[in-house]
Amino acid sequence: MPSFAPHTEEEIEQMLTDLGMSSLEELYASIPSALVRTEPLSLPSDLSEIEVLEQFSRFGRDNSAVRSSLVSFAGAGAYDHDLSAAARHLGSQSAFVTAYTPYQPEVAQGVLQALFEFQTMVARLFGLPIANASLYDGAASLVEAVNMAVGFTKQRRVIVSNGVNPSYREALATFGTGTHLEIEHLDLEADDSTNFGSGSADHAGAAAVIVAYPNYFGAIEHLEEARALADSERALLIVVADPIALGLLRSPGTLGADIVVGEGQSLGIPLSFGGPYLGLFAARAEYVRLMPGRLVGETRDLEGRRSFVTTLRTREQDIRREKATSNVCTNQTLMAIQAAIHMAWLGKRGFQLLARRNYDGAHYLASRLSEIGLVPSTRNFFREFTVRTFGSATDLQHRMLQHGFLAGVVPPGLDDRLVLAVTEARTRTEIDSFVDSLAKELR
Amino acid sequence: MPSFAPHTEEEIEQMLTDLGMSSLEELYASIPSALVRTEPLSLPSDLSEIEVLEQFSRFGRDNSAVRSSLVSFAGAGAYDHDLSAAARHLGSQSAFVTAYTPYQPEVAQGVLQALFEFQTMVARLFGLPIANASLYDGAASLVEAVNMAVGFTKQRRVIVSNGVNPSYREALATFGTGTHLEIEHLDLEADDSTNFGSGSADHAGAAAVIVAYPNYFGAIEHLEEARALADSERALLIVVADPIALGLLRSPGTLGADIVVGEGQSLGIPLSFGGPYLGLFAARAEYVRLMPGRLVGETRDLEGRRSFVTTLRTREQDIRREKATSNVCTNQTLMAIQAAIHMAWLGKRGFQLLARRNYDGAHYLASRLSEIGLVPSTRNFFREFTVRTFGSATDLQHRMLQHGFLAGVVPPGLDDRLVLAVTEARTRTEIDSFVDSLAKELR
Amino acid sequence: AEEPTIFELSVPTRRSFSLRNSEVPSMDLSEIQSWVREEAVELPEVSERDLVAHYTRLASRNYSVDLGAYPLGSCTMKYNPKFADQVAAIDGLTNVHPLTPPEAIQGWLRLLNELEHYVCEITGMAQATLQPPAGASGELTGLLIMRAYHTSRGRKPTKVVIPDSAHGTNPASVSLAGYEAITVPSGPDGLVDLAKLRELVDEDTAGIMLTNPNTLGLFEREIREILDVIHSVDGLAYYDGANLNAIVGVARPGDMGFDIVHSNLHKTFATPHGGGGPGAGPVAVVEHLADFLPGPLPRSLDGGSSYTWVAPRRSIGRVHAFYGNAVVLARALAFMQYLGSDGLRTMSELAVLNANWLKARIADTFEVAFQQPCMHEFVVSAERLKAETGVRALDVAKALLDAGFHSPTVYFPLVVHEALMIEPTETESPQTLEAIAQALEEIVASARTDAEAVLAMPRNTPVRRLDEAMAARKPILTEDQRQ
Amino acid sequence: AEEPTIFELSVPTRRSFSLRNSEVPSMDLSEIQSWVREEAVELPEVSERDLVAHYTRLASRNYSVDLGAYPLGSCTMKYNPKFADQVAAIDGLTNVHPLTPPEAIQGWLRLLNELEHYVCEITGMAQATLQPPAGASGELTGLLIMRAYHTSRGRKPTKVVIPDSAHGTNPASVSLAGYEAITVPSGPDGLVDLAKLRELVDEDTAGIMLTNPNTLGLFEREIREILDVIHSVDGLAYYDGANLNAIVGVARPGDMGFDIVHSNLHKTFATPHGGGGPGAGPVAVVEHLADFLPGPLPRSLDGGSSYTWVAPRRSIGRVHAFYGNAVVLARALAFMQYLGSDGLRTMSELAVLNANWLKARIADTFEVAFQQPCMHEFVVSAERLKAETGVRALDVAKALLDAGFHSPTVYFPLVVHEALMIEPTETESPQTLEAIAQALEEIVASARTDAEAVLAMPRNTPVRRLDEAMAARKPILTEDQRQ
Repeated sequence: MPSFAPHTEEEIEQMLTDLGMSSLEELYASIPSALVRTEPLSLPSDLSEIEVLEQFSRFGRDNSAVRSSLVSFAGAGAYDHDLSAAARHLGSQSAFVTAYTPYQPEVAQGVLQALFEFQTMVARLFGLPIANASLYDGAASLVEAVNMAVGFTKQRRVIVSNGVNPSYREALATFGTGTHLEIEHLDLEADDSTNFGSGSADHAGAAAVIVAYPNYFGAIEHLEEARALADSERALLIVVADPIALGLLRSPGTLGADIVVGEGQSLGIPLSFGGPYLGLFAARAEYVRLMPGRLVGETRDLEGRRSFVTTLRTREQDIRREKATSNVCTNQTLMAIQAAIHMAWLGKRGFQLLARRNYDGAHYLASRLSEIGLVPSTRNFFREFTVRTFGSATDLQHRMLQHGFLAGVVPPGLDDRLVLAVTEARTRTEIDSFVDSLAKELR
Repeated sequence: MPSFAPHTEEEIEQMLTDLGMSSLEELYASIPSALVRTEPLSLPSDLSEIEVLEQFSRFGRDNSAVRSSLVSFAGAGAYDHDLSAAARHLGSQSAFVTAYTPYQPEVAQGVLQALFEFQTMVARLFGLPIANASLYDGAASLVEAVNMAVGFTKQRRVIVSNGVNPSYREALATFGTGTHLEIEHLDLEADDSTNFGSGSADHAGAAAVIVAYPNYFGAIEHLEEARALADSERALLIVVADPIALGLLRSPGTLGADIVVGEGQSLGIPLSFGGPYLGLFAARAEYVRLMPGRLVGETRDLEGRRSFVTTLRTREQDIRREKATSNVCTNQTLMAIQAAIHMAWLGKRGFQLLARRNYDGAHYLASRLSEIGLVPSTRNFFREFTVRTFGSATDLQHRMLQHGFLAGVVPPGLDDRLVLAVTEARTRTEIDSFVDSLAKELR
Repeated sequence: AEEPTIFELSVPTRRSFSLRNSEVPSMDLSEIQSWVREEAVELPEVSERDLVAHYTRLASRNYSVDLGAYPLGSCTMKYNPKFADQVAAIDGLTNVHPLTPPEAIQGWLRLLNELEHYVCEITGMAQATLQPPAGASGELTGLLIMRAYHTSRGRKPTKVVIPDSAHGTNPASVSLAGYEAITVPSGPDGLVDLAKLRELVDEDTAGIMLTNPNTLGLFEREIREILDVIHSVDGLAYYDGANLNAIVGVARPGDMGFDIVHSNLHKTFATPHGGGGPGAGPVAVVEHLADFLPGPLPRSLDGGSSYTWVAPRRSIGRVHAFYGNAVVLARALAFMQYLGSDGLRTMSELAVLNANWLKARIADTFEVAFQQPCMHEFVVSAERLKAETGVRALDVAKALLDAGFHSPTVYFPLVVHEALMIEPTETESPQTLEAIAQALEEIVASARTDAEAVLAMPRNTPVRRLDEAMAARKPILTEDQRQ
Repeated sequence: AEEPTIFELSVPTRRSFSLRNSEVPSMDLSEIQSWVREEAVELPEVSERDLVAHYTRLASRNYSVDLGAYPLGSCTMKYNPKFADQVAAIDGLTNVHPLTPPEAIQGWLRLLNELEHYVCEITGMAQATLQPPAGASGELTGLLIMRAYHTSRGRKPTKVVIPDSAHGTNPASVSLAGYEAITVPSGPDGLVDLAKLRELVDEDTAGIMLTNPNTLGLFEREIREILDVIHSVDGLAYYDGANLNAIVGVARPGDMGFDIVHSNLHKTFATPHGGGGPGAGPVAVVEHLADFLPGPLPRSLDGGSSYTWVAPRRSIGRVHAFYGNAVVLARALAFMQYLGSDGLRTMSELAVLNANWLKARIADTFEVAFQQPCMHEFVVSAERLKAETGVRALDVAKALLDAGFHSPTVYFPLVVHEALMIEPTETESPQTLEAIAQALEEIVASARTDAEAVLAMPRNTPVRRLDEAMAARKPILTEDQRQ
C-alpha cells in the first residue's frame, strides 16, 4: 500500500464488507470488463519521497541556465527580477496554497480579501477602474481581451501591432481560429515602434487595436497614435503593458486604453521556466459585465461586517455555460496573491525606484554596447532593447553561453537581432563583463 | 532609515514632540555622555536582503562538504539522515517559529499540545514515564542529568564511561568545575565496550554512573552491568541513548536506567553544522520535581475542555532563582516540535524499519571493510563502528575527501582510528564506492 | 474582527522594500520624458512587519485542505504531499528563463518529456502537449485540434455534442472553438441516452465531449457504443479528464475509444489548487492527431541522451506564452513517480471505495440520486429535507462549515434537484468519512427540531453569510470604487 | 473544539513514512540478539494527510509575532525578517556535518569568524565564543570564565553580586557556577544602590552580574562607579545582554567597563523564538580573558584567505557538543549585515522611542513605576486598579488577549507590585502602539464598570483560562500518565 492514502488493509476489508463487496475490483463492476485493465500501467514502480526529490534535483542540475551559474539578459516576456522573501513566505502559506476557489466565502475571506487587494493594485497600475482576479498569463489575457472586444463591438477584425510579443500573437491566432478572428498586422518602423498607418486604410471598423507598451523589441509606443487609430476604426484600444515599466511611465488607462492586459510574472514570481505566471486584466467600468474571469467584490455579512465575495458570477461558465464571457474556471489565484504581496512589499516608492533601476540598467548596457558598435534600434526604451548582430544571433548566443551569459533572446525569424533585457538584479560588474565578452566574440 | 522599523521620519518627529524631545539622542539622556558613542560602529553599512542572501549563498558554496557533493560516513553525535518533507513544512509554520515560550496558554495551545506529544514520544522511546520539553543538546542534557543526580543523591562523584562522546565528557568537565563534580572514568575493553570493573573499587557512593547506548565508538553496552555498578555505588544510572538505535534495541528505561538523555538531531533535524539540535531528557516519575527544563502538563480550561499548560514551574529559575533545578530558560522548542512531527511521520513501523536500515547499512559497510582488512573493533554495533587505520587517520580522511567521501570522524587523541556511521541515506552504491576508494588509498 | 485592507494600513513613506544597492549610474530620462508619469502608482506603503501580519491574518481566515476535509464534488480536493513543495522550490528548476537555448535546459526538457510519457500511458494516448495551463484551456486546445483535424480533411462540421450533466466549461469551450454545443440528455440512469444521441448526431457533428465517469459519478457503460456513433460520422471524441481520479490504472480513455484527452493535473495528480489556480491541463491525442498539437514539444532526437524543441508539422499553434505552468507540471510528475504504477491504481480504487462507502453511509440521511455503484463521487438530494423543513442544500452546505468541514458542491449537476455533490477523495480516512456522515446527520436532525438554527449557520466562521446580492447590484471591485 | 492528540488519531498499520528503497542486504541480527526489542516503540500511526492536518490545526491555535504585537517585557519579541528564513535554508549551510575537516567547511568558518567580529564590535569586547546555545548558557559560560580567571590568579572568591531586579537566570547561573548569589537592592530610583553595593563587596566577591538597562528598563547611570567597586577587589563584571536591544550602537558594555558580555541573538538580532527556542547566547570577553574562552574558535592564520579551528590556551572547555546553534548564528549575522552599522543604532533608538512613547501614552491608565525616561521597556503597576476593582495585572494580561494582542510580562520584576512589564520593540508602528494603549484603556474602563466581565476574559481564544493548580497537583506529562 502506498503511504499516500490512509487506509489500512483491515479498513479496506471492512469497508468492502460494509458494501457487500469482496474486492476492490468489484467497485468497477459498472465498467465493461473489456475496458478494465488487467495489466498494470507500464510505468516505473513507486519511489520514496527522497528518491523523487533527488531525481528532480538532478533535473535541476542538468539545467545549467540558473541564476547562480548564468548571468541572464533574457526578457521577452519573462524577467529575472529579485524576489522578495516576504512574498515568497506569505504566498507559500498552506492556507493559500491548499485552498480551493473561494466558493464558500464564509471560510475564504483570506483568499478573497487578498484578491480584492490585488484587483485594486492592478487597476491602479493600469490606470483603469476595474481589474479581475487573474487569468493564466499575458497571452491568455490578450486573447480574452480580444474576445471581450469582439463581444462588445460585434466585429471580428482586429489590428495587431507587430510589436506585440510574437508568442502572444501566435496564441491569438491559435484561438482566433475558433472565434473566426480576422487579424491584421501593423508594421514597425526602423526604431521598432509601430507604424500606425501601415494597416489597411479603409477604416472598416474593427473590434480592437492592439499595441504593446513597451513593445517586444523594447520601444515605448506612442499610445495617443494607437488611440487615434482605434477611434478611426471605432475599435477598442487594447494595450499589452509591462507592469514594471509603469513604475516610470504613464499608465495606459490614462493614455486612452479601454482594456489593459499584461504578464504579471515580473511582480515577484520566479522565472519558473515559463509558468505558472499571471495574466493581468483591467478595463473600463462599463465593460464589467463582459469581463472574463473571476471578480471579487466587497459586501457585508449578516452581522454587518465588511467581507468579500466572488461576484457577477452569472458571466461565468459554470452558470452561463455556452453564453459565458469566457471558459475560464481555474485561474492563477496563488500567483495573484503573491504578486499583490510583492507589490505591497515594494510599495509606492519601491515600485518607482525599481522601475528606475531597470531603466538605468538597460540604458547603461545600451550605452556600453554602443561603444562596441551594437547600437540599439531606439532610444525610447525602458528595460529592454534590440540590437542587430553581425552574423547569426543564434550562433552568438551560443558562444556567449560558454562565457556564462544568456545573451538575450533571438526574435523568431529574425536571426540577426538580439533582444536584451536588464533588471535590477544585474550588477554593473555583470553588465561590464557581458560587454567585454561580447566585444571579444565580435572582434 | 532602514526598512526594518516602520517609523516614517514624520512619525519620529511627532513621537519626539509628544515626548517633549527634539532628537533621538535625547532618549539617551540618562546615559552618562562619556558612554554615549558619537562614532558609528565600525561595521559595514546596510545591505539589501538579496545581497545578504547572495553573501550567505557564497558562504554555502565555500563549504564543499554538503550532501550533494560529499558522501558522508561521519556520525559521532550528528547523523546524515533523510528528512521528511512533512516535518520540515509543518515545523516551519510561522505560528510555531515566531511564537514565544507558551506563558499564556490560552493562545499557545498549538505549541503546548505539540510539546505534550513530544514528551510522550520521548518517554516511550526511552522507556521511562516522564520527559521534559527539551534541552539544548545531548551534551546539555547529560550535564543536567548529572546535576539532577547530584541534587538527588547529594553526592558529587560521578563515574563516566570512556565510551561516552568525548565532547559530552568535555562539556561535563567544563560545567563540573562550577558544581564541583568529581569525575571518574571507566576504561573501554578491546571491543570498545565499557569495562565496568575499571573504576575505583571502593564503592564509596556516587551520584551517577554514566554510559552511552550505543557508545561513541559504536559498541552496544551491557546496561545490566552498568545498572549493577550503579546499585553498588548507590548511584543513579544515566544512559546517553541514541534515539534511532531504540527502533531496534530495548529501551534503557526497561533495562534499568534512572535517567535517559540523548541527542535528538537524528529525529528529523538537519545537520546544520552542529546546531540547533535537541537535548532529550526522560526520567523516572519520582524525580519529577527535580527535573530541569520546561514540562507541559494536561489540564482543563474554564469550560472543561482539555488543554495544556507549562507546569511545575516552581522548579524553574524565573520563580525559584538560585535554588532552581536548572538555569535553563530558552530551550529548543521548535526542534522538539519538528522531531515530534518527524517521529509521527515515521510512526511505529517506520521507526522500526528505519533503525533496521541503519543497522543493515552499517553492518554491510563493516563486512565490506573487513574484506579489505579494516575490521571493526566490535560486532555488537548499531549504525556506527570503529576501525583502526594503518597510519594517520587524519591523513587518510584528508585523502578520502579528494575522492568525495567524508570518511567518518577521527576520535580526539586517537589518530589511528575512524568512527564510521551509515544511515539509511547511504545507498549500496555509495558504500561500495567508498570501500573501493578506501582500498585504493590503503594499497 | 475585520481585517483592514492593505491600503488602510498604508502610511506615506513607510516601506518594506529592500532593493539591491545600485552600482549603475543614473541615466538620462530626457529621451522618454513625454512618457514619464508624474505621480507614482498608489501602491500601499507598509512596513514588512505589518505586511507579514496582514497576510498571515488573512491566511488564518481561510479554510484549506491542510486544515481538514474538503468533500467538494467534481473538484478532487485531495491532500497534496509536502515533498512536492520541495520539488517546486528547486533552484535549478525555478530560476530558469523559458527562452534559454536547449543546451542549457536539458533537465527541464527531459522532465517534460518524461511527464508527457506518463500522461500518455495513463490516458492511453500517443503524444501530448503540456501547454494548457488549466482544464478549460485544455478543452479549448483539444477542440481546436478537433477543428484543425476536420479542416485538414476539408470538412466544416459545426456541432459538438455535450451531455446535460456536463461542467459549464464544456459548452463554454465549445463556443470559443467556434462550434455549437448540442446537449444530449441523460437517461433515468444518469447516463447518456444512446438513442437520443443517435438522433442528434449527423454529418454536421464535429465530435463529442464527455466526462467519464460523468459528473454524477457514474461510469458511462455504453461508452464504446457512444463513441462509435461519433466516429461513424468522422467525429472525434474528447475526454474531459476532470474525473480521471476515478479510473487511473483501471481504465483508459484511449482504450474506450477517445481521440483527445485532457487531464487536470491539479485534481488527479495532487498539485495544490492555490485558492483557484494555478492548474495544468495537458492534452493528449491519438497518433493521427499528433501533428496538430501546439508546439513546441520536448523531444529527443538521439534516443534520450539529449533533448530539444520540435514543432509539430501542422500545429494549431501555441496556446500559452511559453510551455504551460511548468512548475505545476514538475509537481505532477513528482507525484506520479512517488505513487508509481501500482500506487496510481490504488489511488483511484480507494477514491472510489471512499465515495461508495460514504454514499452508503448517508443513504438514510439524504436521497441518493442514482442507486448504481458510483465512481469517485456521488450526488444526493436535499429535496425531501427542503420540503419538510425548509432547509435547502445550500443551508446544509453552510451548516457543515460550522462542523469544521468544507461544504460539498451544491446545485450541480443541474439534472438533480437540491443536489449535494460529494467527492471525499482517497486521502480521507474512514474515520473522517464517518465524521462527515455524523455531521450531516446532525444537521438533518437539527433541521427537523430547529430549522431556524440551521438557517442561521455558519456561526463559527470568520464571517457569517454574506449579502451576495448587494455585491452584485453595485459592484465594488477595488478600493477606489468604494464610496 | 478540542484537537485530538496525535496518539488519538493513530490507527494500527496506518502510515506516513516513505523511506528510500533499500539496496543494502538484510544483515544478520544474531550478534545483537539479546538487545533486540520485542515490541516496536509505540509511536503514532497516522497518514501524512492527518499528520499535516493535525499540526496545521495546532499551529492555528497559537499566537505568534507574525499575527500581531507581542509587547512581552524582557523578551524582545520583535518581527523576524523573512529573508533570514531563506538564509537558514541554504543547502550549503544546513547540510554540513559539524565534524568535517576545516578544508571542506571554509564557508562556515568564515561566517562564524565574521559574526564574532560583529558581536565584539557591538559589545566592545575583544574575542568571543559562539557556543552557548541560549542566554542562560551564556551566563554560566561567562561565570565559569570568571571562575577560571580567579583560579588562574590563585584566588577563590565565593560570591557574585546580583541586583534584586535581575532575571531568575542570573542567580540560578551563579549557583551552577559554584558561587553564592548576593543580592544588592535597588534604590528608590530603581537603580543599584551604590552605597549598599560598597558595603556588600569585599575580597570574597568574584564579580557582579548586571543587566544594563536593567529589567525596569532603566539605565544604570553610575555604571562606571559600580564596576569600579567590583574591579577594586579584582572582581569581574558580567554584562547580561538580555536588554542589549536598547543600546546597540549607542553605548557598549566594554566602554562601560564590563569584562564579560553575553548577547541573546534571538532577542536583539531578531532570530525567531521558536515557541521557546532555539536561541543563541555568544559570550564576548576582554582581551585578557580570551584565553579562557571555550574552544574551538574559528580563526584565520593567514590574514583571511583560509580559516581553521584554534583552541584557546587556557580554555574552560567546550560548553556545547559542537559550535552552538550554528544556523541561529547565521540568521543573526544576516540580520546584522542587513541593518548595517547605522541601521543597528536606529533599531535601538526606535525601540527606546516606542517604549517611551507608549509609557507616556498609558501613564494615565496605570501607575508608571519609575518616572525617569526608560530605555526599551518599562514597568507599570496595576495596584490601584486591583485595589479599586479587584482586577489584577494577570487579569489585564488575559483581557488583552481578547483584543488580539499578546500579554505583557506580569509580576516581574519582583520589585514592583502588580507589575506589567511592556516592551513594544522597534518593529511596531505608532498605530499599533496606539491600538495597544486603547485596548488597555478599554480594559481598565471595563474593569470599573463590570469587573466580572474582565475577570472572565479571555473569551475569544482557542481555550479560556486554565486550571493550572490541577496540572501541578498530579502532573500528567504524557499520554500514558492520563487516567
